[in-house]
Amino acid sequence: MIAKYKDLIVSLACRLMAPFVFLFGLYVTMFGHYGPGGGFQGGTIMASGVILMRLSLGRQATIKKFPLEFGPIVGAIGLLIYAGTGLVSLLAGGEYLDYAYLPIPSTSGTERQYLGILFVEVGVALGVFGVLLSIFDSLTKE
Amino acid sequence: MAQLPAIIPVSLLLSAFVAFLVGTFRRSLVYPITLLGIVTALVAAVIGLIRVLQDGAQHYYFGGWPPPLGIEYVLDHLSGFMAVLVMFIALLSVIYSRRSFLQEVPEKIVPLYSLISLMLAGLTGIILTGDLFNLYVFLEIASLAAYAVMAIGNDKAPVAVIRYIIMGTIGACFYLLGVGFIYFATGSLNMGDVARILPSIYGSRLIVVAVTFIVIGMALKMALFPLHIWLPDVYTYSPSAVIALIAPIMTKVGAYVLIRMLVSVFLPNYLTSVLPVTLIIGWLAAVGIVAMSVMAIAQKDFRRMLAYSSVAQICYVALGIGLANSFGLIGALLHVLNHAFMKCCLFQISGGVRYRTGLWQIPQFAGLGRHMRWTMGAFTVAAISMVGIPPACGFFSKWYLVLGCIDAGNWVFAVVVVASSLLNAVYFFRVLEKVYMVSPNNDSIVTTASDPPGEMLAPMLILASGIIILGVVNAVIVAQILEPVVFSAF
Amino acid sequence: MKWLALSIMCLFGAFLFYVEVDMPEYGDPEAAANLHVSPYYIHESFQETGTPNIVTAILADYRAYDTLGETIVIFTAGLACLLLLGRSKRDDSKVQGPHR
Amino acid sequence: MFQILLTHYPYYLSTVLIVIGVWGMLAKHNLMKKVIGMNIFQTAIILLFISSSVKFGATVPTVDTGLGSANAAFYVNPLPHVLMLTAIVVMVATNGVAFAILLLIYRRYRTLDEEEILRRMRE
Repeated sequence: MIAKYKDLIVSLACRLMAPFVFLFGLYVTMFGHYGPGGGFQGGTIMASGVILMRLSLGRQATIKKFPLEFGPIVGAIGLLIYAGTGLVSLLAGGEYLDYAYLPIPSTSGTERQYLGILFVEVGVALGVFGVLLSIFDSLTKE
Repeated sequence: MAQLPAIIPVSLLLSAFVAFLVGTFRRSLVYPITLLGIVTALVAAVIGLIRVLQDGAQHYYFGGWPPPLGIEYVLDHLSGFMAVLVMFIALLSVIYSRRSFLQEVPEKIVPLYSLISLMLAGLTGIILTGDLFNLYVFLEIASLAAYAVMAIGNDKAPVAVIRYIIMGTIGACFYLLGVGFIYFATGSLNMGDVARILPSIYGSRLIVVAVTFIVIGMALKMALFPLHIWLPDVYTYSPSAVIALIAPIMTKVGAYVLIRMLVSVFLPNYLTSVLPVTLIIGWLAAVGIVAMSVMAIAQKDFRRMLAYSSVAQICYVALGIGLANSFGLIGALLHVLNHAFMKCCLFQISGGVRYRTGLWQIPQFAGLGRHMRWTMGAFTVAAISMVGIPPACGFFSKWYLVLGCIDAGNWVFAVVVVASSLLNAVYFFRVLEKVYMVSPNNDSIVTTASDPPGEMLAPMLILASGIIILGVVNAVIVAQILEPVVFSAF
Repeated sequence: MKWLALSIMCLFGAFLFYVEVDMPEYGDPEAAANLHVSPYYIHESFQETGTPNIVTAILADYRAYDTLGETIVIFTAGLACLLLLGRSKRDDSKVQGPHR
Repeated sequence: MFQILLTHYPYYLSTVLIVIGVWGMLAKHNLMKKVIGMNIFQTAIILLFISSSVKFGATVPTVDTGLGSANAAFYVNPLPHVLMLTAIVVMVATNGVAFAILLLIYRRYRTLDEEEILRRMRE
């Protein structure tokens, strides 16, 4: 069990930093189309934000906002988004993961590819975020 | 219908996620969802194999990108055969496993069944893929899930599994290095594309190192003789239902990758004449068959005896690969099929005995034949097949292996195959003698034992009758499925 | 034992050094790996997917199935940790007994 | 000989790391050190792949409006980067499982020394 770190500066600094770490993770996820970044990197940074809070504020304080069951379920949902994107294009008549067949109204082929990549990256980000959190929780559980 | 190759792994993946999400709230639904995924995959694999038999190989391009760009799935005679085999064994093992898991680890069945689905998805991914790097990714999925489900056995299981992780990771990384060197030399990752480019650059040392690394990596994964040291401990200490699922198919998939490399990436005459890879594999396997059969005779623990026998049997497959002629390859593939049935049946029987009596040691099995009639009947059939007595299927794969040895003019291998049957007879008839001839002590737990519940007994009996049926129809299997594979190679 | 492992490793390293002589030169744009498939991605990926980052385009579109596998690998690891370290009520001495 | 060292040194450096990693996995007795060796091995493979993607004078593989996408020599080879992103994730996942099993072992045996654990298993 991780206890609260008894130092005002540490807990205050971590409390202040955590939302920005989270925001940066979201930015990295979304910026993957235009520069270094993407789902895996963004998901890792988001998970590190929560882990920072867990380490500095103690488990008890953060367990209300991010319960222990939260991690694996978010991870499974992220994976379902990924696999579901593929399944939708399969049901729409294309091959598995062929984004050109995604049924999104008023878009051209290239835009559908672009959006498909975005869905997939969001799925990866959620999956990695949830699973890394759940691995951390499992490893630190007594 | 054109989507069939993708449906096989994807239905298993979806059933894993859905089973986990639903199972978090309603635990009782996990098992039906897992079973549904496996049945869907099995039906898809069977239809796929029938289509292959009618129209030839099917190619599936993920995302609609043609092969050197994207990832390709190839459903041909070899992969269709393996996919049907893996899914059929998986279905029977999962049906068998429910009672056993409820007894051993009732509170963990949600992640357990999700991991089993993921492992099967990984295995079918390995079997169907036509892309070298994609194979590595699915190899890791299957291995990681297998490590986890094996480690929930008794106190000793985690220690056995961490050694498996070390060896398995070296194997997977060696495979990755081999793929890397192929990529540096050719610039492509697709198996068909690589096979087209390779003949022009066979002089390069990079191909030598690629072949070496891939063969060593897969030898680690399939537990070929000197690299088998992780296997007996893992098979002894892990839960019996898990081993009944993993032992028949996990090492066979390693052998499948080796055959796939031989048939569709490197040309067989490169591996036989330029680099003597197949000859080395053959000699290691010949030594392994004898050594591991002797080790099996020395064991008192029933599961440990089966584990050593597994290593010996995988060496038969490796011997067939090492012969590198058409009879040898037919023998190897037929032995993959036969051994999967026999080993699955035997491990289920060991689990069934343990479920009713809690016994592992062979000397304590005295008199079981009178009290667990059906279980021991299935054991007799499987033992006869392991020894290689004609109506059972084990005879026919050895027959093809001996034909291959004669074809290659290698009499040592032929003697090894025949002599090892005698060794098999020694260690199985020893158990049969204890079971049928010796009467139990009066205070033994055996006197009150009975056959396991129908859910566990039915898979054993299906497998035991399957052993006989396979023996009868093996000519059809060889002519329809295996000969096209072999003709494409040689 | 340790010296045996060390000498095997030295042989292994020497073998790798020997074969890596045939590797293309470091930083050579004409190396085989840079010529077969990868120019297609560089030329066409922006037109075909609308994504300037070529790595993302390959990762999530051309080789999207690999990335699905990658995500499943990490999900598998998460499930494995849950399975191995999750709450366990059983006492090991009890499990070994018979059941009827 | 010296010429080859000059043109191939990144490959040789990662080879040295590979050998160190495999040696750690095979020869060390502490299980944690074996996992560390596993990490070194996998990282060395990643370095080998990445160093194969380098082209002198090329930039990051993001299409730049100034450079255009006509000349492949302007961008480094993107494919090894993609493969290694996947391999990194696999490495993280393997580490997670290995740590979980190490924790299980430590809780039961209170040590991570392989010889010691094997000795106690035999008892």
